[in-house]
Amino acid sequence: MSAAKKILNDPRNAAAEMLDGLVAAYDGEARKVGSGSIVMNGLLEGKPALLVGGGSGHEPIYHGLAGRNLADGAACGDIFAAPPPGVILDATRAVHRGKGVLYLYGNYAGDVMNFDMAAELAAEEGIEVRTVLIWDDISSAPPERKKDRRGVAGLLMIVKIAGAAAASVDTLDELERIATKARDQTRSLGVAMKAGSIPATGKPTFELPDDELEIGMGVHGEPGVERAKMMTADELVPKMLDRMFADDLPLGDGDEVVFFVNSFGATTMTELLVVNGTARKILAERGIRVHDSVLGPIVTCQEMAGFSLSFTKLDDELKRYWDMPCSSLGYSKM
Amino acid sequence: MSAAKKILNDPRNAAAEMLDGLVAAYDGEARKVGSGSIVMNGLLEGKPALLVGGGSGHEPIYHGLAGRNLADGAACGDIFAAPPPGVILDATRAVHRGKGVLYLYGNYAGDVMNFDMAAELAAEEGIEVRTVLIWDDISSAPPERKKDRRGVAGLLMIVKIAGAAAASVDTLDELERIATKARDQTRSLGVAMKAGSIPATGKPTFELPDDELEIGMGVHGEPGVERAKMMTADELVPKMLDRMFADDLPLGDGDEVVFFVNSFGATTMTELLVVNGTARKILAERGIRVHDSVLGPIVTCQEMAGFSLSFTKLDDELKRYWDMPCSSLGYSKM
Amino acid sequence: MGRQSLNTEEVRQMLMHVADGMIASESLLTDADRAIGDGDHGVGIERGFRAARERVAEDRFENLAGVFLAVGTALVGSMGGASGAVFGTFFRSGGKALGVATEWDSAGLAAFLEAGLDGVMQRGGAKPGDKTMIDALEPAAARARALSGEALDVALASSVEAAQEGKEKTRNMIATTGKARALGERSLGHPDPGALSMTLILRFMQDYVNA
Amino acid sequence: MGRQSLNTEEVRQMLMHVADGMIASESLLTDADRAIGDGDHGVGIERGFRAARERVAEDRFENLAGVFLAVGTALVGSMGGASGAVFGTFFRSGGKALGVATEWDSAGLAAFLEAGLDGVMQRGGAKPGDKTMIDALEPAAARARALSGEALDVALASSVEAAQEGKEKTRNMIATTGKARALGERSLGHPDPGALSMTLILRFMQDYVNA
Ligand SMILES: Nc1ncnc2c1ncn2[C@@H]1O[C@H](COP(=O)(O)OP(=O)(O)O)[C@@H](O)[C@H]1O
Ligand SMILES: Nc1ncnc2c1ncn2[C@@H]1O[C@H](COP(=O)(O)OP(=O)(O)O)[C@@H](O)[C@H]1O
Ligand SMILES: [Mg+2]
Ligand SMILES: [Mg+2]
Ligand SMILES: [Mg+2]
Ligand SMILES: [Mg+2]
Repeated sequence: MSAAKKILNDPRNAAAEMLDGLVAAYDGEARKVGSGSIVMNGLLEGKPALLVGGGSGHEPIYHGLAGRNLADGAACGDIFAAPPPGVILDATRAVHRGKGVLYLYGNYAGDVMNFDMAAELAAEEGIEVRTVLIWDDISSAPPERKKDRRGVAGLLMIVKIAGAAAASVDTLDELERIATKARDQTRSLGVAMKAGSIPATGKPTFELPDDELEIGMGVHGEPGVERAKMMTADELVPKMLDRMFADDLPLGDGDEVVFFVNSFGATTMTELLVVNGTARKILAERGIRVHDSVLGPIVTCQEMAGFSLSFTKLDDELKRYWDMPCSSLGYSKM
Repeated sequence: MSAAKKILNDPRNAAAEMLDGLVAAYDGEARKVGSGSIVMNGLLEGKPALLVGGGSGHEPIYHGLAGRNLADGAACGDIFAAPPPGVILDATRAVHRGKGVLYLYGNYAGDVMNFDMAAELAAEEGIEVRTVLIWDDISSAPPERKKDRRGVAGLLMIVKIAGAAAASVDTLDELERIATKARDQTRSLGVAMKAGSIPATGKPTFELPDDELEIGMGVHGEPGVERAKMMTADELVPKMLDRMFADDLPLGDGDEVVFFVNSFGATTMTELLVVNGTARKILAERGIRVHDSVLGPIVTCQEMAGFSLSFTKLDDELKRYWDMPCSSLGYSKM
Repeated sequence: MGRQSLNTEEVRQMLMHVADGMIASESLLTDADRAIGDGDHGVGIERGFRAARERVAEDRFENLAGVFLAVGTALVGSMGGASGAVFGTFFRSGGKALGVATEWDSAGLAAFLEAGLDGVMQRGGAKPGDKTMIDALEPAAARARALSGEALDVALASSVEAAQEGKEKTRNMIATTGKARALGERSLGHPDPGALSMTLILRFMQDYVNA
Repeated sequence: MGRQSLNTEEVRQMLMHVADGMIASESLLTDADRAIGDGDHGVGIERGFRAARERVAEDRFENLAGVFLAVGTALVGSMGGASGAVFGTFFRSGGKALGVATEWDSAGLAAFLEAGLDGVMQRGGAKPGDKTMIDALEPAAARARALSGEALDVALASSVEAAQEGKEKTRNMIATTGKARALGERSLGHPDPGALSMTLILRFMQDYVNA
């Protein structure tokens, strides 16, 4: 496989230049804080703050989910690397409006350690920080060991709902409760066909034979749970959904979900739509009602080919927050 | 180059299955009409209709721009092929509410012939049809021969503005006038690094040496105006903007634009953001103010690597329509 | 002694043969379009002629116009793209010119090709020299007119030659319409994919007539 | 007769040498992380040790703790990722244990490694056997404690051996933390990238001491 042809400047500087371009894309609605964060301007006073973040290279998330009725700010690390504590602390100070800060991010050892270090520093400054970890990837551990699961594409729904809640509620308790509920109601499963590469090395993050795919592969190309020969959408999607239905979130007749078909990068929207067609037939057979669909490359891994399926099971409260309009680089809703 | 690994069913059936998945993704807000069209439900009565369309394979456009305050419907052809007249006619009947229909689509021989044939059939049924052709690609002909230019990524702004107008104005005249103005104020230029492939053949639409790029390449991989060695964002973007500034749309101090950085597919959002950073510095130096930014893979060519820059110069009227909220698979705005 | 003419049923069979041949030429036509266009010409032609084949396989037709129109309508309705409109219009306009005739002779061939050419030129506005299928069709129509006193097989064979020569000349033309337009000078050296299709259509007609 | 100890300036120079060595190991570490993780370990280590090198190149330090803390703080502040927290914490916790000492001997080595190990385990919650850098660090610390009466060079050489053996044993472990966790059994056979880094850090210290 020949190396991806990327238009960048110094690849080692990609994350920093990405952030500058991101802030510019907000056209004055957001600003850069410290060396690695984006924070929205004009935040509502008297509200608990929502801070997200993680390694760069998965654009538009996480930093592209800073937005109106979305995250108040995002702390960005280098490509695939959690942000350092100092970056997170700067962002924490900038989003804080006296009501505490919720850290909402994916459950990776690096992120947990760095965000925890930042939380300790923030506490020393009298800023109350709570943490909700995102662990929606059912392939990364069995349901009993949910805390060992990775955070993947389902973060979109969790951050969307938490962002709407952050703009609506008055206490950190409430925000934490709602974000936790959204997290607990969300599941994802991915499949990969071809590796992406880190700009600085140009090397693919994994190797996969030309005629194979891998179910359960993570958004950094972490290995999955099943390798198989390439197959059609009608063969693959039921396999994936069966695994999801077998997880511990009961989903059946009359349940309502947000359904998200995410591309990891190179997989085309044409494919996502074909996959969606297959999936929707199966959901309909089970009586699962899709309240809203999202399709597109939102949680990506550079030029990796593959996609993931995610759903969040809604109750009235989650639905109300899901339905609120929002605006960001990564996801907007009228 | 090994063939792209795509998850589809019968590749020759990709366009049809894509459309079914697309309609499903609208969760009841839109329906399939005839064999190849998507039409929004609950259209406002008494308004002129906006119908877009074109070949499939560029998802999310065109059909993913059917939406609220966007296109009332879209007629889809097979991959890279204009829709047949019968498909367009079915969609025309479905969107028509007694005030006529505006056809708004890219200036390709195939689209023009098929839409014209449909317009003749519609006229026989007493439906008034007007046509505004999109020809924003500055690389495809000099300004004097604008009618020879292709329609590329700038269609996003033109359809967005026309869609907002269609929901607001009362006559086909007004809609045609506003769409024409948006079209006349829009310019685009692309660059490609690697070909996409048509699902049915799996063959790349063009060949490009591993270390070269081509400026001006079209969204079907049509050849461009300048081949060069791979270069950095800081080298490439000024080259592209210089060509755009040299075109016949005066752009300077105090002018306001919508600026759109579009990926053709495999080019990552990371790259788009780096490119945006470079571009915004140059725009700022010229005193051009970006009223709103759009970034992402919206006008794509399967897994083609490359991107395009587009802008629409705004006046008060265009800005008002641009700022209206909208909702669709391809582009939404709070 | 060659074939003087075909009756309606034979023309139907001929068009089935043309359809089979065009379907089998997908890859050839795709490659031609990859060189100077968007690489979908073969796929479109295949889709169209599958629909046409299905359409004329099931039916008996009253006259020549009926069967040519059926093919054209199937192409227009199924192909889309430039070539759906162009080749659909070619068969439809050409067919209409045959009125209620039920025997296709060399005069019928000339009438068919000339009316088809007119229809295509009206539809798309291209002229000879623009590097389109017109550059194969126009010399073929002229040759058929010149030989409209001869036997059908003679006139057709010569029209194929003219089309073939016309197609070859498109190598030296710069495309001014369709997806190949932007290629400008770089389209030089490559034949136009639609001109290749036009030539093949006539060649498969000839194969049937000679068989 | 080997080196008994290093003074603060020598430790600073040693850490410059470690930084150079780690920067040069980028590709090795990246490949190790590609095999079982997300392929960024080398890039992170390089970024961190460039920052650390810059930080200690400019400055003179009062005592050992100062220079180790400076390295650790530079790693935490620049690297991010699991290894930024882990290796930063290692240098910071280890450094703090040295109090105001200005001579680094084998007892200081043991104190440094033990306290570093404690800090890392508290920070990330991993234990020996989880296939992390702890599996190189823990045996190295134990060995240094056992040899804390010997000369620094002797104790360090033996600690490097212990780290190396520990790193090799990670091949037989299944990752339960970090990006490699999901690999499960497939992480078998590959050493842990962080354990490799830990071993290299000690190896470059040894190179300086022996030089
Ligand atoms: N205006 C026109 N008049 C006649 N033939 C045309 C015209 N435009 C395009 N063509 C023919 O169509 C062919 C391309 O067909 P095809 O690849 O199927 O369509 P598209 O250009 O829509 O991809 C060209 O090679 C040319 O011969
Ligand atoms: N909880 C932990 N305790 C100690 N070391 C850890 C822990 N988690 C990860 N590591 C170490 O970090 C290394 C991975 O570092 P790196 O690739 O830079 O970070 P990331 O996993 O964020 O990509 C692993 O090989 C492992 O040795
Ligand atoms: Mg990482
Ligand atoms: Mg085409
Ligand atoms: Mg074509
Ligand atoms: Mg790593």
